[in-house]
Amino acid sequence: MLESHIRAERGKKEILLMTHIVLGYPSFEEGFQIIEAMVEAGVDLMELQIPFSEPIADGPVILRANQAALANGATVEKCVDFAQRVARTFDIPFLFMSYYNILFQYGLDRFAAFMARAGLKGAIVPDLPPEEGEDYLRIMADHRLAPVFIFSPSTPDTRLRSIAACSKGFVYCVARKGVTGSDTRFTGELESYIERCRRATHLPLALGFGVKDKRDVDFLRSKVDIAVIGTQTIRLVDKEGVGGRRMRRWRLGLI
Amino acid sequence: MLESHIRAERGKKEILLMTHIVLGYPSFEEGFQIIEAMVEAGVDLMELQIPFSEPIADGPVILRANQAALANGATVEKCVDFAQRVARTFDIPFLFMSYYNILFQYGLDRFAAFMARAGLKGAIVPDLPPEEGEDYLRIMADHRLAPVFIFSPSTPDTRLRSIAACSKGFVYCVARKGVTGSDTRFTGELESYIERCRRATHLPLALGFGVKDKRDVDFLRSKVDIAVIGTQTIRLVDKEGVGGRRMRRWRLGLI
Amino acid sequence: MINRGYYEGFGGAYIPEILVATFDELVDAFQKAKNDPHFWQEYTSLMSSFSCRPTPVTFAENLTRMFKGPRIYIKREDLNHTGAHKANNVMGQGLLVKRMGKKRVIAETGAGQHGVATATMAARFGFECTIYMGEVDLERQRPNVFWMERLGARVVPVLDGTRILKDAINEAFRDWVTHMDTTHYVLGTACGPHPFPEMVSYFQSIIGKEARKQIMDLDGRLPSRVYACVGGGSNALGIFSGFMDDPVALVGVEAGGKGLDSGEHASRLCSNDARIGVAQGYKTYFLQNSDGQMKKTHSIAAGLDYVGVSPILSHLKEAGRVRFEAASDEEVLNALSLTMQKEGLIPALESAHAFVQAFKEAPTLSSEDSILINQSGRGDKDIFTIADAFTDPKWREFIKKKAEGYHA
Amino acid sequence: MINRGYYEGFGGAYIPEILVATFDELVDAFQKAKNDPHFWQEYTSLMSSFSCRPTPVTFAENLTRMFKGPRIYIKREDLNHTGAHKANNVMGQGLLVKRMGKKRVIAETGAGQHGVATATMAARFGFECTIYMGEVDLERQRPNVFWMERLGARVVPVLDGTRILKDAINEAFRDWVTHMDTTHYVLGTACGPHPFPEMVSYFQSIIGKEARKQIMDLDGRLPSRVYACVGGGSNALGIFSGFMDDPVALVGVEAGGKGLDSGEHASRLCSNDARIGVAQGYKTYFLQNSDGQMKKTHSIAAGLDYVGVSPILSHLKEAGRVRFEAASDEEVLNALSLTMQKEGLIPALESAHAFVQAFKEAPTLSSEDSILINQSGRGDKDIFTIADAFTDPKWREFIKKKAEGYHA
Ligand SMILES: Cc1ncc(COP(=O)(O)O)c(C=O)c1O
Ligand SMILES: Cc1ncc(COP(=O)(O)O)c(C=O)c1O
Repeated sequence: MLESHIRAERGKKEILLMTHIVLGYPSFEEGFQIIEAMVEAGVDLMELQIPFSEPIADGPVILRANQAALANGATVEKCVDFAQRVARTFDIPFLFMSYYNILFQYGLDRFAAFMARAGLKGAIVPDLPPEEGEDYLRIMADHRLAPVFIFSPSTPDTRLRSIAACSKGFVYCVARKGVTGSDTRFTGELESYIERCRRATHLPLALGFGVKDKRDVDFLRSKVDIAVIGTQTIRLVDKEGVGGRRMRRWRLGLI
Repeated sequence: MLESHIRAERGKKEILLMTHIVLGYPSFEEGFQIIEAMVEAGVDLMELQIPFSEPIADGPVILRANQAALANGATVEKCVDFAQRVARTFDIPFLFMSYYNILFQYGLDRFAAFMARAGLKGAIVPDLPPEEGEDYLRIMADHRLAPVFIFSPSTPDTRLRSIAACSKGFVYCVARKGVTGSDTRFTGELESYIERCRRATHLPLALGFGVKDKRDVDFLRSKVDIAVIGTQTIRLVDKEGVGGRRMRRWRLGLI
Repeated sequence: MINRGYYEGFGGAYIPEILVATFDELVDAFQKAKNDPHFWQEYTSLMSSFSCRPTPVTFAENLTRMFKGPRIYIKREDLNHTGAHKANNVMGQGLLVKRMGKKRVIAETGAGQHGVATATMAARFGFECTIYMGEVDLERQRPNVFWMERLGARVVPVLDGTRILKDAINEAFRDWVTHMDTTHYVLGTACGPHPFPEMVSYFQSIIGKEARKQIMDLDGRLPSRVYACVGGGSNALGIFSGFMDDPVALVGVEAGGKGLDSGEHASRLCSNDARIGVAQGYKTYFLQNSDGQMKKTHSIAAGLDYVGVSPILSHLKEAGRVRFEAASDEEVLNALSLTMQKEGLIPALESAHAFVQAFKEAPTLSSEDSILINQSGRGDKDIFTIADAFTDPKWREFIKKKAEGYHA
Repeated sequence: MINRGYYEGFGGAYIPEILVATFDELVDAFQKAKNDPHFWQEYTSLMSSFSCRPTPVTFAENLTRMFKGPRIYIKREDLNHTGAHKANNVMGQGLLVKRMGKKRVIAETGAGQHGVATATMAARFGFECTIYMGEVDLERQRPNVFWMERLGARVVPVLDGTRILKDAINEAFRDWVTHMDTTHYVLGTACGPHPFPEMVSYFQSIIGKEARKQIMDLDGRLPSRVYACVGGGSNALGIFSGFMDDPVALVGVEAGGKGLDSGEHASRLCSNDARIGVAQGYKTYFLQNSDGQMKKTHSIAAGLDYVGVSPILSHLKEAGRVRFEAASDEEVLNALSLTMQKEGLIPALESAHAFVQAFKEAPTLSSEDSILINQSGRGDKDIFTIADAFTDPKWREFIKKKAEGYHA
């Protein structure tokens, strides 16, 4: 199970790293090399985003990666095939990240069955609040997959608890208002938000949105379980290219 | 007096000819030559139009002559000086033709006094119906000048009579609807209109608007006293130039 | 002539004899309509079902707060069908044309507003329609020409004279003297020979009738001052008529163009460049030289650059009942910007003249007062002029790109 | 979440967690307003003083005569301030924003109509205003951009995605998740997450309320059929709402573009190219491929080429309460020409879709019947599109000359 895996890893490391890539960006082949490099560099979990034409909750960098992937011909079929290959090749937990329509059109049941078969551990669906996720929750449970839900700074305490009650594996804490890739200030305010999240659940906490360097990760160490490097992953790919030196030194630079 | 002069001339000729020129068109000098040629050719009366920027009752040919004259710098001052020179040089009756604003701005009294002094016989003001002409009528009378008013085919009989009562010298019968220079059909309808005019007044009748050639003049012979060649005069000037042969043969061609 | 319509020496009917009978017929039809108790009702019901009368009076809360003076109210003629008060006049004349049994209408237009309104009326009533438009205006106001043609009107460019509004009027008269049996000439403002000034004002008086009632309802009392722009004078007379017998100051605002001293303006009632004269069939103040030839005029607002002005306004000026002021092109753009940003209203450039003067005077009035501005039309038809006036670079790029597309 | 707003399976609120609290606040404010007996009154009084509600219903006498069928009535939303029914929605939301104490509004716009309406509302209420507009639309709709900017709004070009309306919606959401404390997102149609479909329809229901009363007064009975164009669905829901419980056929007309078989259209409810899905925060019929990626759409009317449609309409379609049809670009131009020439009305290209279907059906109805068409907006804003559609050579010359002037 995802949660126990995370707890086990956290026993060994002060903080885990989860990175984010968009499937089919820059291409499937390069994506495979990036994953390989990251796994080698010691990344702990990865989000594989199936691109969607309307990525409403993503910031400009990931948005453009979505578009580019689609323009390059990334279909959902290709994405899931690729994900299966990846999950069977590398020994870290992979999660799908996508918008609800992708799952809905694929068929929730078919989607979950596939994930289970392919060895993916769970999914993050940013436009699916638990209230809209009745079918999704049931089906994910049927296939023993982790539906990862989201906390946000604007979520009141009672709601944090009810979201946590639906979430499996861990909870994804959005660091702040805004979309991914904008600046997050790692300050006391963030700290007290994380404390609120902690009080709401016993599940591991991942924190994302704007985590970009060692200082940010240092700030989060011992506050959350997983630091999520989303936009910054894509930026790195854009800047260093797939085979770049920094890509391979990834984890070292952050931890 | 204008009326008696016309009657006397009519004793000698079956029909008189009145032509129309726009002062300052094509230029004052050429205008003088035109008048000279016409008088030589035996024209009986002439209308000298002081150009106005808004010649609402004139058709395109005369309208453009008005504009051209103004564009060439024809002022009212120049026009009246010129008219004085003409009236003193040639021994036929000259009338001013212009719109009311020209007289009004010059000063009605000053205008009439000038005409009398210069030897002009009367005026045709197409936008001044008798109702609006109280001052004008008084002042013209004071200076023994002929205010020539206009009959139109749409004028009812009673009104013909009241217009005639204000007119001196002759009455100008507009041949038809429309503006000068368009086609008039010289038919029975026109004939019965002329008969209506005849019944309304003992004054001599001039008929204008669309009289252009010998056939038209022949039609009018013995029906009216004066045939008015307005637009056709300007067209001739435009076509033949000032010194043209036809210009000098003018009257011969028409009678 | 049945009647010549004088206002203490201004007005009259200086018309070619051939038109006298037509004018008599029109005067007669108009008088009968006026005396018919159903006619006004027919008119207002047409205006309420085809246009959207009564047009509202809007309280300009933000401008009021800004000037710290009187409560500012705006009469919204911009909400009329076709976008200006011109609709009132044309629809009224349309009813008369129907009564007279004529089948064709002609009109002059300068800004194009009156042309669009007339073409609209003609479509609605099923009349044939010809619009005369000076070539210069036609080039400037192509969007309006486009709509006139689409509405089924024939638009005839006037190539003579100065090729602007006054020349279009002359040309319309020339058409009329040829076709008066079938045709009515729908003059666009309270100018021209009698009965036009009276008739157009009569139809436009719907503005003042409504406005007086509306402001009494809204504000509980009469406004201290009423402002309207003055081209020919029809919207001004329309709104003023509602307050003529009240202790209300009436202010007409003319086109000050580049300044009253510059010679480039269209101010007939508050500049020294105008004098009383007779043209286009009536006696009033005209911008003319000492010979009586009409002068060139200028205004940023195409609908205000006319050489004459309603004889009724000339009379009201001399009688001291209406005060006249001028607003310069530049002031107009500033007032327009302010009104857009503060109130979300886009007055026509013409109407913005009235706003200029109201804004000048507002700070001098007390918060006990209220004032009323007539927004005679909407400005979005003026986009080419306004975009040019503000020299908007993105607009220019857009037009250039469009043109490139057309060249291809 | 307080409430998710479902219409038999359509609708919902598929929103990022960060916005849940904001939506809860909005739902709450909207419910309170709806339950406040003064609120609707405040709303209608604002609409009657700032816009010109009630907008009239016009009897189209000439079209009626021509089709020899039912009496044809037209609801005149074109007479609203800013020229379309969009004003109803924005002014209503403006009142809510005031109640919520927010100081900034954002909006998406495609055709530009909703952007102009929102910028106008913001000016009026004194809100800061940002409008998101796909770059493609921004290039096409420069005139509207010009007015938005002049009204004081910031217009942000959206360079991502297909750079049209749906991308502008995404971008507006991205702004909102950053600034929800100070900002309200004024969605322009009856789409998006709950409460937008309900809220927008609520404000637009003013159309139907008025229209039902007006047509009963005018015609003494209910119309047989009511026609409205369908982009997002707000004007259609607005007018339909007045007749929902009556024995009246309701007909929504979508953009048939170059034909339903061509793939170049925007028909979600009467083509086979659409399927139920979830995007932009709600569940409805979307034009999407089998993966769930949104398709390109096409319509001559910029306001109709949206990939989704109101969940309320999807429900009403499935329930059989509303019938949906499509009108092609070409049919739209013909209906537009006819309406201009016969009635002197200039419907927006969007609205002209409703006219197409009404004209198709009129000859099949009896003279005992009457029908009602919603003229959602006026067409004079569409001059660039309409002039191009009719390939008017004089317009092209005009634009070329303008451009030359700018090059100089
Ligand atoms: C919006 C608007 N206001 C005012 C005028 C000026 O005309 P009047 O003075 O007759 O109201 C015009 C003329 O075109 C106009 O379009
Ligand atoms: C005039 C007009 N009608 C209709 C629409 C379509 O929107 P809806 O379906 O929400 O009424 C638009 C959208 O811009 C519009 O401008």
